[in-house]
Amino acid sequence: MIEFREAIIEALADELARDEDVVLYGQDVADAGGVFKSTVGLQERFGAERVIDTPISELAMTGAAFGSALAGKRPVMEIMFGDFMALAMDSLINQAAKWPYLTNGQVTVPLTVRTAVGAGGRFGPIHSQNPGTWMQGVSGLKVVCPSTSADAHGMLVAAIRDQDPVVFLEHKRLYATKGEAPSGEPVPLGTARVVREGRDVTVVTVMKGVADALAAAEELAGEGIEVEVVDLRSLRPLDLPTVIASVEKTTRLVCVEEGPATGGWAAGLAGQVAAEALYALDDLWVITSPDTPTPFAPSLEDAWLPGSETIADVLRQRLAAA
Amino acid sequence: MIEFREAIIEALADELARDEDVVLYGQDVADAGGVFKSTVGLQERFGAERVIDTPISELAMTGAAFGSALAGKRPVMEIMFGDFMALAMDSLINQAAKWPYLTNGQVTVPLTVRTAVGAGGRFGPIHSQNPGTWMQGVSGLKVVCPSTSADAHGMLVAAIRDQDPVVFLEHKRLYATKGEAPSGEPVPLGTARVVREGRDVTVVTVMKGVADALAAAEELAGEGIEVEVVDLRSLRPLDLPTVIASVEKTTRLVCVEEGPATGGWAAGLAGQVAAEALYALDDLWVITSPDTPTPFAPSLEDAWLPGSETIADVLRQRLAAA
Amino acid sequence: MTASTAATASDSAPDVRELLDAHLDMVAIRRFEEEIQRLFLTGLVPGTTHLCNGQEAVPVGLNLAIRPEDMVAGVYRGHGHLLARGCGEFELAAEMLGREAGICGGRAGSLNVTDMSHNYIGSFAIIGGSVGAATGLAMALKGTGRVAVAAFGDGAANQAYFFECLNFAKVYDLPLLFSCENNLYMEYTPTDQVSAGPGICARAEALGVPAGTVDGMDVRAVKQAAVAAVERARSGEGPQLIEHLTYRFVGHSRTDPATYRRPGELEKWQERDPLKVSREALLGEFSVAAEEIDEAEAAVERRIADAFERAQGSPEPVPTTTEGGGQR
Amino acid sequence: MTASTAATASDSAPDVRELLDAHLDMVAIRRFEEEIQRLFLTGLVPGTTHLCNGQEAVPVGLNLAIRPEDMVAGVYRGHGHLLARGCGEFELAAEMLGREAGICGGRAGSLNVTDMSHNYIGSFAIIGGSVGAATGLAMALKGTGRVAVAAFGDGAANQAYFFECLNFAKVYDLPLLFSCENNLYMEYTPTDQVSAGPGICARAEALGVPAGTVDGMDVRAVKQAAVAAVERARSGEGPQLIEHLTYRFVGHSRTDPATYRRPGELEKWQERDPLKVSREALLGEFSVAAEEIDEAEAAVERRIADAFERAQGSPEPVPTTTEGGGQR
Ligand SMILES: Cc1ncc(C[n+]2csc(CCOP(=O)(O)OP(=O)(O)O)c2C)c(N)n1
Ligand SMILES: Cc1ncc(C[n+]2csc(CCOP(=O)(O)OP(=O)(O)O)c2C)c(N)n1
Ligand SMILES: [Mg+2]
Ligand SMILES: [Mg+2]
Repeated sequence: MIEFREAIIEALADELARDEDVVLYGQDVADAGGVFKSTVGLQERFGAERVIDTPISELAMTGAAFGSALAGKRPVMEIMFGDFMALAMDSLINQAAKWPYLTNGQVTVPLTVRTAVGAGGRFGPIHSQNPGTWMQGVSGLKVVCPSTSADAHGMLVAAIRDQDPVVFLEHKRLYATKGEAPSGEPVPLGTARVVREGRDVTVVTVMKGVADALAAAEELAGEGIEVEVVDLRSLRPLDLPTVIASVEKTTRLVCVEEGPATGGWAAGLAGQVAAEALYALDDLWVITSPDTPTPFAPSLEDAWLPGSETIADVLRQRLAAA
Repeated sequence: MIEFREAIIEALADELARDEDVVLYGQDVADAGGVFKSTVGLQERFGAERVIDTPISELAMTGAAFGSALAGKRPVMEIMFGDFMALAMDSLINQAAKWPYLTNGQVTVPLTVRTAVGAGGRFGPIHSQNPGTWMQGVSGLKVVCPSTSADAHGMLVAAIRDQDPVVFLEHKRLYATKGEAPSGEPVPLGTARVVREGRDVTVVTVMKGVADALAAAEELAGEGIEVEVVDLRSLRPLDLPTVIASVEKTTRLVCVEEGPATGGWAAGLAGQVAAEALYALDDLWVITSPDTPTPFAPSLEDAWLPGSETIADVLRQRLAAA
Repeated sequence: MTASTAATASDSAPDVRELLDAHLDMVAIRRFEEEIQRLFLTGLVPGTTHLCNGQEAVPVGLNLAIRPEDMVAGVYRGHGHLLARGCGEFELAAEMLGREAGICGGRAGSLNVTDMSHNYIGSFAIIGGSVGAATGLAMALKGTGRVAVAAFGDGAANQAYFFECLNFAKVYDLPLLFSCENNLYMEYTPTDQVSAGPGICARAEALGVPAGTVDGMDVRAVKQAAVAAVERARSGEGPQLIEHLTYRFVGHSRTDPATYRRPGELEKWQERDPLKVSREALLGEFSVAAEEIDEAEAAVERRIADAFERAQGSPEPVPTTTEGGGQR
Repeated sequence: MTASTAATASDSAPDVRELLDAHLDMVAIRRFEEEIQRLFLTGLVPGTTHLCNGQEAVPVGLNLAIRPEDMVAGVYRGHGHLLARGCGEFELAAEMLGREAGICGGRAGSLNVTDMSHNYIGSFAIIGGSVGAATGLAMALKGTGRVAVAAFGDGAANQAYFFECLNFAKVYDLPLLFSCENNLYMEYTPTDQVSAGPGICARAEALGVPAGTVDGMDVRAVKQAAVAAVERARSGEGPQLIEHLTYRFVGHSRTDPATYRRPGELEKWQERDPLKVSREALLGEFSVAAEEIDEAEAAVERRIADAFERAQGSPEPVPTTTEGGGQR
């Protein structure tokens, strides 16, 4: 068993050791080991030339990551909180994502941007967002989001080795969770995983949502409802085949997202699945947050989050009505 | 009949004249009258204190719009091309969209950001995007996108008067189109409009897509297929009731978007409609661009765009198969 | 904060009255921060905290120079500015605790507090955000005789908003005071390690904005510099920048032990504790009796304690339907 | 561009050889731009154009100072830089025309051309983008003896990337040349109308980056300044900035009539046309015969004409399946 945070550190260390073109930088990542302690010890091991503290200059950082990727490096950059991605997006959207296509294949852009995302930490509206949805529509980017320690390692290794720019989302409420040790192998980006099998309904979710869905599934199993849980693991590209195969079995799809329905990934996934597999669907819906920013007060934030109880309640009701 | 561009100028002039708190600024909007000639004559009429040329500082411009909205102004700002929105998003996402909620109603943020969006102009991958999808998931923002001269006027007037921050998308290929004169009244934001009635299939689209869908509908009418065309007009909030009412009649939904399917508004709309009205649906799909940046070469861009021929072809095939 | 509590030493000395009030305002801020930290460690303050112990002279001195109708944008380390502007101690404490009676109904929390009734438009959690927003305030206030203040840290002076807004503000000669609190660190990293050039004032001057450095541990020095700068801004001379040299006596946030400090650094700055500087001036220069100060401080302490007690007793917000309350 | 075409006046004079080659390179750029404009007006160039007539001395002079293995990031007004770096005239013309044989297969177009085989990483269509990208190049090149160049305009010097990257580059002492082409305008607005402070060099210096201004209409002056700056950057002294004073003789883009010019301004700058400056030096200082220059110029002209003719005859790209070709 290994902590999610530890799996991140190990993946970074493994790749820094394996490939000397890998460089790591961000605010407070070197001397201090990261605000979420997800880069502890790396500067000591790999030196100040490869593990670098930066100024508070998100735009320059991301622009620089792009440029050094073009010149042969494999930069891994940290944007401390996902919310700050709004300051860095130009370089990702208008440079990194575009260059392989617009140069007609003259370049690859092997950069990775790691960032801590998600609500539930009582950080309030501006330190709790998921910027994955902001960039999900950008062709040329990959946007991935592990839910376990093993995937955190395997997907981060894969992201760093990938030839495309990858946005790597780390949910804050996962850092301290423990899970099975990584295999050491990269996990192919863009593949979903069936985490729990069930015949009655397919729940698709990501990151912290996976544990919540599993908890809800456990509870409902006691009531005779068998929930299949799919960890999507990637918001771009989407692994539609895995989701559709599951839905063909269960005939019901529910996508669970921390964030509002409009403009989120959950409704979009539901739409693409319905477009390809309407024949298989007896029911389909989404469970999301209310359409407000994330509130600070615990009493409000807990109501805002689509937690395991909400998931169980909604499934119970909707299946009873079916 | 009035040009779309002219309708924009008139709406700006009307609101500048009506409310002295309205101020207009952007790059080249004052002396030069705008790169798309959509602010011509306004500085002459309303003076250099209210119609202002700015430096190339998208972040400062948007931050300043937010601040002046808090201090009682109604700023209308232009981001020249929608693609540059990536440099301005922090202020929209992390300030404007959040403040009414996080202050528990202490403030309103009546600002409007206008921007020219969309492909088909041979501007290549970095001057052709629709930033609407980047922000569609942000609670607290409105994102609207007219398709006609009348709506350009009515919706821009409504946006300027709105108490929330509004992103106002102007499709480049619409500026020179002519349409019915505006009524002078504001058009309520967040309302879709049935543009053409039909019984066989509902096509939902926005901006330039509306004319394309109408052309396709015209063509198919000759073949006995009656297409209902819905102009969504707003990406946030979504007018689900209007779309669902249409689908209840036609039983088939197709969402047409200029941009890729994953992370786009079309699949998300399809998903939300399916979640609420699966009972009504015999078929559902999306017509989008391929999952690449917008190419420059006309031969490529034309294939990339979901134009009227593509829409007609796909509808014809899919309905034949039904 | 209701400054004019204690009677002052002499009616003929507005200076001493002002200094004593300022001292007590700083004491109030210090006690407020200490109480937040105490409650955080007991688990009563959710999320995180960013306290301003050591930097109290800046907000208090600044507020002696501006008027209630002027507008201020601050940062996540904002309690000092909020209290100095006049935000109620109870309302602020309740916000930190996530209560309905909080100044933002518990929606904002420590990182984002706003009090429009005191023209404090927010504690921006995005570095540089306060600078952008204050630039907009100044656009709106231009010509009205009111000024805007952008509070920000040394770390923000490497960030996009800062540079673009300096230029923007000078181009339109906006009534804006850029108020930098240079406490030497950006979170755990010494800012000079990641900053080039001669300094923050030089950056402002290169963009046409007059700038000066001031002792941020001396509330009277802060006031004096701000009075001059605000006067210029108010009279149409355009934006001004003041760099306040100060130091934070506590960790960056939460339980940060601040092991990154250089040896002796904290102790050196603590000798210039703004509360000590003002108290010594009161005792020495103005011959106020120690007992008078002690008594007044004790009253402040009781007031803060009372505010927190009431805040702890106040109810949590109940989500409305739009916020996910009730059935989903 | 294949510079060493014409035989030079004297084998013993490397200076004259270099100047003649530079002159012909500038002529090639000018003819290229003129041809683009002509074809644009006939509707053969899709979209838009941003031509560099008048600014040719900067890319050509710069490329006399750097090596093929150095890396350059340019802007949408990029033809001059591309040709100076060595991009094929045919490949560039074909790109502008949206043809498969274009250097980017017609995917990029005028605004975004890239030629990695000549270490020109792109013509950034987002103002400031070239600066960010070049900063990254310089991070990667640090310690290798290679340098990076960021080309950008005066308008970009008000933008976030510029400021943040100056600091960033100096903090890590990156081998980076900031090359500003100050042509006085950002699109239709005179840049000084929206820029505060003493100027672009002062901005760089305030961030620790040594900076100087140079006559951007004289290819030899450009080269000389660049040689010195690049030498410093290459030897580990960190980033340098050069502000080239120059002027664009044509509209900002497409059919812009440039009515915003101040009276007499264009004429004044045309007297210092870089092609005239170099030609006069060749004729006077180096006593090259007018006929020799004319002949060489004519050869360049034929070469450009030929490139465009071939480009016009080359096929448009056919979309692949991933690009929406075939059935959808
Ligand atoms: C854009 C952005 N980047 C990074 C952060 C994370 N962060 C929070 S506080 C801080 C340090 C800020 O330093 P400074 O501006 O000196 O203010 P201080 O905390 O010292 O008062 C950082 C990097 C942030 N909030 N916003
Ligand atoms: C971020 C951004 N904002 C605005 C524009 C639109 N734009 C294109 S060129 C230009 C003027 C740039 O001026 P300058 O940097 O001086 O370069 P020049 O065109 O004079 O060569 C502007 C504003 C853009 N491309 N990118
Ligand atoms: Mg600091
Ligand atoms: Mg220019």
